[in-house]
Amino acid sequence: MTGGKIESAELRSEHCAIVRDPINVAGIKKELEHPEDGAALYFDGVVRNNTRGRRTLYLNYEAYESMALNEMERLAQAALEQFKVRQVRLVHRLGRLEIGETSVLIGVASAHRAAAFEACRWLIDTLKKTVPIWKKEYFEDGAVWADGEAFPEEIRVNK
Amino acid sequence: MTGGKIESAELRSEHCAIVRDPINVAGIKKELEHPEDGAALYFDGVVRNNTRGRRTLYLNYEAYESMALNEMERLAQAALEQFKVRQVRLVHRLGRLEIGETSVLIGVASAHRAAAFEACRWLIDTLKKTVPIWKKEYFEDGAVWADGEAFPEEIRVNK
Amino acid sequence: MRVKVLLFGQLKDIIGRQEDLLELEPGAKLATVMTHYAERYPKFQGLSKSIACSLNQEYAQGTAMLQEGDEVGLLPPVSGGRS
Amino acid sequence: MRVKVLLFGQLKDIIGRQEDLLELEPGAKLATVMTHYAERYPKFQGLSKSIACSLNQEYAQGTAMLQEGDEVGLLPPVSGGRS
Repeated sequence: MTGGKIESAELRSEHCAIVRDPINVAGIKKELEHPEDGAALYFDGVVRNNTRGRRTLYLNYEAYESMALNEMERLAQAALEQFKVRQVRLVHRLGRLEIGETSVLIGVASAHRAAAFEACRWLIDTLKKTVPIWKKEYFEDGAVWADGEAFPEEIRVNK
Repeated sequence: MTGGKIESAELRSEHCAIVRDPINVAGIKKELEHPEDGAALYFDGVVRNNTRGRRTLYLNYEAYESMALNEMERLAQAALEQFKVRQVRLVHRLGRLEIGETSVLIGVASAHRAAAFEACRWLIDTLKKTVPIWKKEYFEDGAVWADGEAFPEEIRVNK
Repeated sequence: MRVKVLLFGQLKDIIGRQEDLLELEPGAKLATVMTHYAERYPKFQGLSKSIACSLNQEYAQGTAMLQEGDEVGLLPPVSGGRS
Repeated sequence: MRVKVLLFGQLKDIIGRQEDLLELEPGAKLATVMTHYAERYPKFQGLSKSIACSLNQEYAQGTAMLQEGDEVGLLPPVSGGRS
């Protein structure tokens, strides 16, 4: 939500997208997979019905959209290089998400499964620490911004 | 293929299935996921277009079906217990599979992603070593049974 | 006593059958079945270190005792899944 | 010189705006922007150790020099993804 505009077109880069409509898993699977692959791995981040036992009604995701897309694309490129996987896709959804809906989908295609597991794990772990997206949780008695994970040392401004 | 019968009804257990028709990913996703989950991970084993550079035309998977289903269900139960994930699904397809088709799909749903990654990796690694399913690869100039991975020590008959 | 033997993968090709009914002496073990094929099929013999056996659809050791009507599986290294 | 400052997540609530235009002296750094808010908003001050800054949509350090027309982002710990 750069500059407070709620509406935003879908943003896309070579391997990534930021969307407001439900994430199209079948479409991503089709884009991702190729006859050279032997394995594809999908991480599907789902909106949970509770946070530490407190009942969640729904979530709202906001982002520094243009920067978030840049950071996601940077992660995608890094994963392709570091883990030698053939292809990756990262899609994050913004706006109001209901319980059970997918907020983030990461797909990794590779000739061999070990690299796919490593790349997928690294992508979701790193995305959660460095991609500028924030989540507000709505409970029955109010709403709070979710505690984020601390930024990695090299990113913080005041150390 | 117990006793040489090619035709076989779909076999199902609580968490597993052995099928002959294309694997229904959307159906498995629906069965697997639940509002308590925060993460779902899917491993999609795809028929590759080559084996060590030799062009593959298609594959044929056969199984000791009833035993394979038992072993898959045993793995599913073990994963639920060992990794504390909430739910798992294992589906393997048999018969002729074309390049790019899914031969095995493993889904793991969990409140937290670390357990989902560990369980999913263990399931596919162990399935490939212990579940009695065999693959024949068809090339332009003939067909061969794929080399399997060696059985774990405790399973071999002559040590 | 008679036991049913199921052959899979390349073992099926080597033996030329998917299923055998073997007549065995009382006291026969799973190892007896392995020996039966190893003596008759040199290629089977060559693979025998890599073979696993099942008894009534569970993995079992060569020392497992057989009984009338048992189902024995002779299993070459498995190759399900992918990558 | 003027820089655009974008505020996100709880920082947006603390400052009460999503976007500011700041007039800064030549030689201002990213740290100057941080200090600007820390002096005026005690809650911002309390969080400042956990905040990251971006300069023209890339993470940057407090020592980064600002120029006319730069876009600065003040970013609380991120919470995208799931589980």
